[in-house]
Amino acid sequence: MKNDKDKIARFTPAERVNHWVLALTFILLALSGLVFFHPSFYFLNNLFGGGVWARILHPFIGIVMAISFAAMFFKFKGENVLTPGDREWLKHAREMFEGDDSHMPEAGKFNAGQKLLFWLLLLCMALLLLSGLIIWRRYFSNIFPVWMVRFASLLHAASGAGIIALIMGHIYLAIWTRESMGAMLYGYVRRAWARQHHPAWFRQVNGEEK
Amino acid sequence: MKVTRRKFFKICAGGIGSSSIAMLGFTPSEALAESRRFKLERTLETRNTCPYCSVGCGIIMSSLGDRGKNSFGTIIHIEGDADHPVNRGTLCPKGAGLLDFIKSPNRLKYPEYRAPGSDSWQRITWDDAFTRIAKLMKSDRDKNFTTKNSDGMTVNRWLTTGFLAASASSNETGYITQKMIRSLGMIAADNQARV
Amino acid sequence: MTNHWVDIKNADIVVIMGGNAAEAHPCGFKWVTEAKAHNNARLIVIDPRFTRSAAVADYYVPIRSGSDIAFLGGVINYLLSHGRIQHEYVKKFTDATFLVNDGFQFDNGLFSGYNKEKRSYDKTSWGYQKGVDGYALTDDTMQNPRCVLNMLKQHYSRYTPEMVSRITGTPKEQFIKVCEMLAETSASDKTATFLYALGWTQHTTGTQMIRTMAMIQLLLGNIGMAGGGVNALRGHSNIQGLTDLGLLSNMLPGYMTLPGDSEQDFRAFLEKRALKPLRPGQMSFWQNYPSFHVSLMKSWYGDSATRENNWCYDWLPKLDKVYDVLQVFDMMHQGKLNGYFAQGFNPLAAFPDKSKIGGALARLKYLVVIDPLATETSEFWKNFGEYNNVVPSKIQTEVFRLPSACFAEEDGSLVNSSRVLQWHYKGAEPPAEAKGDAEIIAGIFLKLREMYRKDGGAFPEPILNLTWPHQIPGKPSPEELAREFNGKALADVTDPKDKTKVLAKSGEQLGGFAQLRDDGSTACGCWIFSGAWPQAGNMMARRDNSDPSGLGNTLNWAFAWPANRRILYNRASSDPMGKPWDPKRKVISWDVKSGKWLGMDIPDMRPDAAPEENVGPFIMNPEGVARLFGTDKMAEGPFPEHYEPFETPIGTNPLHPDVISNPAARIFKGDIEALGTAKDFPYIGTTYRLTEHFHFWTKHAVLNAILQPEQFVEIDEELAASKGIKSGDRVKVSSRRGHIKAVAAVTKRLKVLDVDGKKVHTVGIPIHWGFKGVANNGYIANTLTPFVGDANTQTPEFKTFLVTIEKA
Amino acid sequence: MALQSLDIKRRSATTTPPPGVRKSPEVAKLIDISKCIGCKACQTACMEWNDLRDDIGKTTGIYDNPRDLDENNWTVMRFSEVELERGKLEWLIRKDGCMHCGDPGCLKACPAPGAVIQYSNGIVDFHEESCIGCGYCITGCPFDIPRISKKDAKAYKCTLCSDRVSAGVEPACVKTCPTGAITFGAKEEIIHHANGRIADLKGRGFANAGIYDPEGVGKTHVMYVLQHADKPGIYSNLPENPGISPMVSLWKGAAKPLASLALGAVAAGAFFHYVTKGANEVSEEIEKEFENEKR
Repeated sequence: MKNDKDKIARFTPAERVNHWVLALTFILLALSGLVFFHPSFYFLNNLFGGGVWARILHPFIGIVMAISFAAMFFKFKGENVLTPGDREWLKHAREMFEGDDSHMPEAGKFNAGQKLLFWLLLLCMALLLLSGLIIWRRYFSNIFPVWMVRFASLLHAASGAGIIALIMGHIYLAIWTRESMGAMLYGYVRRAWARQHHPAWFRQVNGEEK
Repeated sequence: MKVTRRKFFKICAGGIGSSSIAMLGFTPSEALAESRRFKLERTLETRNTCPYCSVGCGIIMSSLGDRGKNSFGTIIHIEGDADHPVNRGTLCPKGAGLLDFIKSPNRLKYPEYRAPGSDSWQRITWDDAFTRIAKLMKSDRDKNFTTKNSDGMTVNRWLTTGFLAASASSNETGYITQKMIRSLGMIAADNQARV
Repeated sequence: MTNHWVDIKNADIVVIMGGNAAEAHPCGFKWVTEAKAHNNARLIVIDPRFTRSAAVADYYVPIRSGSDIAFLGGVINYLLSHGRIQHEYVKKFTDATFLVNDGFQFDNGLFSGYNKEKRSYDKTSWGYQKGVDGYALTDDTMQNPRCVLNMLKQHYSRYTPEMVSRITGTPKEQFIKVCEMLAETSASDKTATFLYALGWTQHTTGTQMIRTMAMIQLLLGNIGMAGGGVNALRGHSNIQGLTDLGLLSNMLPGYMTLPGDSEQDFRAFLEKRALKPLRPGQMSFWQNYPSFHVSLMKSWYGDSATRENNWCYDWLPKLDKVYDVLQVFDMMHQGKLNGYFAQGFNPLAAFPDKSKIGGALARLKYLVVIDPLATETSEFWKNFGEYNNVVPSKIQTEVFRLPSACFAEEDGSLVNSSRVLQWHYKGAEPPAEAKGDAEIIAGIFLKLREMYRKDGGAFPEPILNLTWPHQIPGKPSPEELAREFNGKALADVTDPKDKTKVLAKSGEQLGGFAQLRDDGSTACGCWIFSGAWPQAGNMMARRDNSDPSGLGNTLNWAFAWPANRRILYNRASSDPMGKPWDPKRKVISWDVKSGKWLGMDIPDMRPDAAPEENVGPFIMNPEGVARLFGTDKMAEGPFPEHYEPFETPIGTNPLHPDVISNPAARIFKGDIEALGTAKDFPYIGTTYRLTEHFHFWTKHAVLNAILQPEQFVEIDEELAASKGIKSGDRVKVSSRRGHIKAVAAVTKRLKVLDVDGKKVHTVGIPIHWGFKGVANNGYIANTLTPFVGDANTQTPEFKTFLVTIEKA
Repeated sequence: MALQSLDIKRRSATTTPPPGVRKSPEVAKLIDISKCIGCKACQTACMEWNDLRDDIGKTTGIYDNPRDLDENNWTVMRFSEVELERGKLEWLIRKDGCMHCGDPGCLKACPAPGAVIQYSNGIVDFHEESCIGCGYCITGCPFDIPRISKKDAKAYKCTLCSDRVSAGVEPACVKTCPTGAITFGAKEEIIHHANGRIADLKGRGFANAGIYDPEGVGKTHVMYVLQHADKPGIYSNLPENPGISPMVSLWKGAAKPLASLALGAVAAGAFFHYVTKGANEVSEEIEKEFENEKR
């Protein structure tokens, strides 16, 4: 596939591995986190070998996710700086969802929606990490005053719900936008796809190639 | 990966299906709310008196085993005797902790002997202990028993061996101790009453 | 206790002084809280420390340790000078009207007859004036200056509130408030009870402290009354029983005494004890002494005891002096003892001046320890670093350690503080090879007896002829022993008024001490316990807790000595005419119809003694009344006088600077040198118990070790600040005799007192730690205490001594 | 024993009502601080009955030992020396332990179904076999009572001796209390008794004596008689107006269904978006353009 002239590289293997580590830890965290979140999700504990295992594993997986996200953050933070064009993009995002992308400003490697997601994820991740440490009863909770633990619990739940919603959107958009999944699975996208969804990036890559 | 419309629906259906299976099959059934079992249901109760202070609280000792031939009863719990007119079932922290006195790791289990100048104990048999003690007593008594004092008065006393009696032992023990020590002519005898 | 635990609930005022009932007897203290809750009683706590008792008191008053006689003497002065006494009670039921010998004097701290060299008194002048008929003289008008009440007034007139405050450190207003509260109970329908324990006994003036309180109770008319009395809260579960059984150097069972050297004549021995009445018509119950004594000797020596050999009188050892524990350990320290037995007793931890005790034990040839637990005493020869720094190879004592059963592993009876004998049952076997105490005693005795039978030896007769009527001689059963101390008829016992009426057939168990005879026809091992196991069976195991009167005298619960009586001197609960002083708390009263004393208790009176006969309620006294004037019964004087502790923080006695401390107290030569002064040791040290622990036992019990795991000492905030000590710091407390190290507890519950113009601090030292146990090891607190004892009981002065404290 | 041994009022992390038709009489334990001598008999009896033995610790210069509640100490005495008036020392000793709230914060916070049970008699009990050890009960408790064991990572606290009460006897601490400072019975009768105690205390000069049965946690089944009910804080920081923290209420209250709904809405939104709008594919013009380029 690599040699396919029709394709261009979008993500390196390291980026893809990290993304999927992140994705996997996220799914495990979401499932185990929901166990503690609402009784109707409690059954999910069985995926982890019971409630106790869910409780034990969740924070450790969380640490892995935090590290993985940190790596991703440092890798992509430059490409996710919001530009004035992004504001325009966001203004027209609704039309795009309606199926009309004729007014969309040209997106770079990441469009404004993806950038927004990136920064929102960063916020949620930071909140989850900090509040998660505070409510990690085994090692840390006893050193914090109870009001802080309570606040952290609330925050953790809120940011957890937030990040799940964000990722649900992210997954959906990956599915909705045909062929984007391939970018993260194989590292390459068709030139046509790039031209369609990330024209600025396409031009940039094309320019480089020539 | 190209997710077709069909594929998408499959994924959704699969997700719902597997979570429903988890709901139906994996969730273990649990008792809703059993309380811990009452541990004295079939224990044997023996009435006794707290051996610490002089309030003399009534206690009930609960032990495992029903005194059957093959059962070694062991006391597992002690609480106050509610019928007792003084303590009415109550016990102080000492009485409430009596179980740990009976079960103390420092309970003595065997007769022991420490030889002159030695820095350790050695186990001996009861018979050896009794014989050796009786010999020491007899030799001391025979040597130092005073039949008459310097004024020629009959005094019949033995001053060179003394005895401290336990004020936590029973009257029966106290009585037999008193009987023995006075028959030997012992005077240097006391109990905790004057301490 | 003259009264009993449950009876405390009937009190209107409860005074805890010289004790800390909440801490040491929590389950008995319940009846104080019941008195408060259901009788609207007020609780007064007078203590150097704000104790757990004080935590629930209505009124707490601080006092300097060891100054209680000054306080109580001040109360007597208040009551007499304000006329707040129960006048009729005092007049009829005490010796207030009796005339005191003209030779009796009190001058500048000393009573008449003092011998400085012997540190004792010639007490011949300490008595009543007697008429030609041998009876004591009285003045019912109480005008004669020599009558007891006037002498009393005069003696305590020096104890003004100012003087009390100066000696005790108690603020004057607080002292007066206590006087006022107590005075309320001089009304015939109000009673006060005093609860005390080792906080009084463990002073060189301990016995007199108790006596001062008893005098107050008499003046207020509170003795014999429900909710009144003199209530010693005894320390151990059967210390009462062992005392009743005479396990003291000079005693025989039932408060009978061993003869002295000079008492070579048996008749004279009995006559001296069988006291004749001092007033006409009085019971003077000790007149029955010969019956009690002869029955005891029959019980011990059976057929060997005959009238001809004075019931084996010469087989009893005779005393040249009192061999209390201080005396014995002093002798041991001088190498005059060879053997010693410690049965369930831990003298190394329990006696004063640990280093002296350890040194004394090291001079023994043999030491036998019989105990359920590994005590410090049993390992006095072992090195435990700073806690017991000895060299085993230099200690030549042979030590035997014999494991005994504990309470749960035996049948038997214990006498609680209410004088109630309660039977208990075995619930488990002793661990491994441990044996019951009686079996251990039998094992030693039978071996010894066998040796004497085979080889002869010094005076073997009492040993060979001691009765041993046990089915299994090596294992005397508790039932057999209990039946023996109850007593049985050796021949038919008949009613003296009607010889045809047989009270107990030969061989039967006796019904009570009234059936004892001095002719050898009865045997009884302890007369006051007689009635505990009559022919009908074991009264000590009775379990009917019904209380028809509601006053708490559960007469069918177990058995109280004497004669199942629950309130001693209960005749005094009724006025001279036999009507209850307070109908609400009627104990017994004269029933005209039946011509008998009836009520909710066994009358402490001849049941048919009509009030007109004027038989006094204090039947054990030949006077028939209670003694405000102590005659010759006490070592240091008939009226209690305040003397300073032997280690006094003020170095003087404000009442009489020439006589500072108790002139008759027990002290040995070498120990006078080991006393410290306030110059080097400025603070009062006082030792005590905590509720979480029982002496030196519960440090072996995990649960109690968890509750108080480590040794600490308590100091007030001012002292702590001046020494830079904070709670949790390690401190070193030293006396002239040694030092201990412990954790400091800085507390508001100890306060600086202003005594004789000096600021006096107290260092509180709980005793419960040592070098054996599951709790953290610690020092033996008695390393600090002085080897000096009370003049009457020789109880060591654990409660007041001098120390200094510094950061460790 | 029946599977369902007691009548249940609430069960943690359970959305449908537990079997709770039968009502056992509401019980209560009253701790009368004015009668408490701090002897720790209740502590001992608790450890003895429940077969708990903490490590033997150290002393820090105060009487509080063990220093705090933990998995082995379900109740502890807290001693405070208070001088409200100069020179009038009070030694206030409070037995601390589970209050068995009417509206238990621990139960509310617990995510494990059946790990916290409130019986209809008022007892709030932990069922360690269902406990997952998250410690949310600690977060939820207004009185700082539950503790997670260092050994098995389960939450423990006073059970009000549910085993004894279900067998018809009073809790171990109640039975042993030497001074009668702890009493137990039907809540109604216990309140009557408490009122008598308060009248007695008022007669002894404690004008502010009162009962501590806080409304904020739906009242409690362990109550105090306080000499100074106006100042609960002097009793080793007894909370003045305890209640489940609003943060906990939000976290375990509205947040749970709202967030679940929101997530559901996201999922449904995406689904219907796909159904209605179809996939976002590369436009045909571009496809053609690239096809042409290739050629």
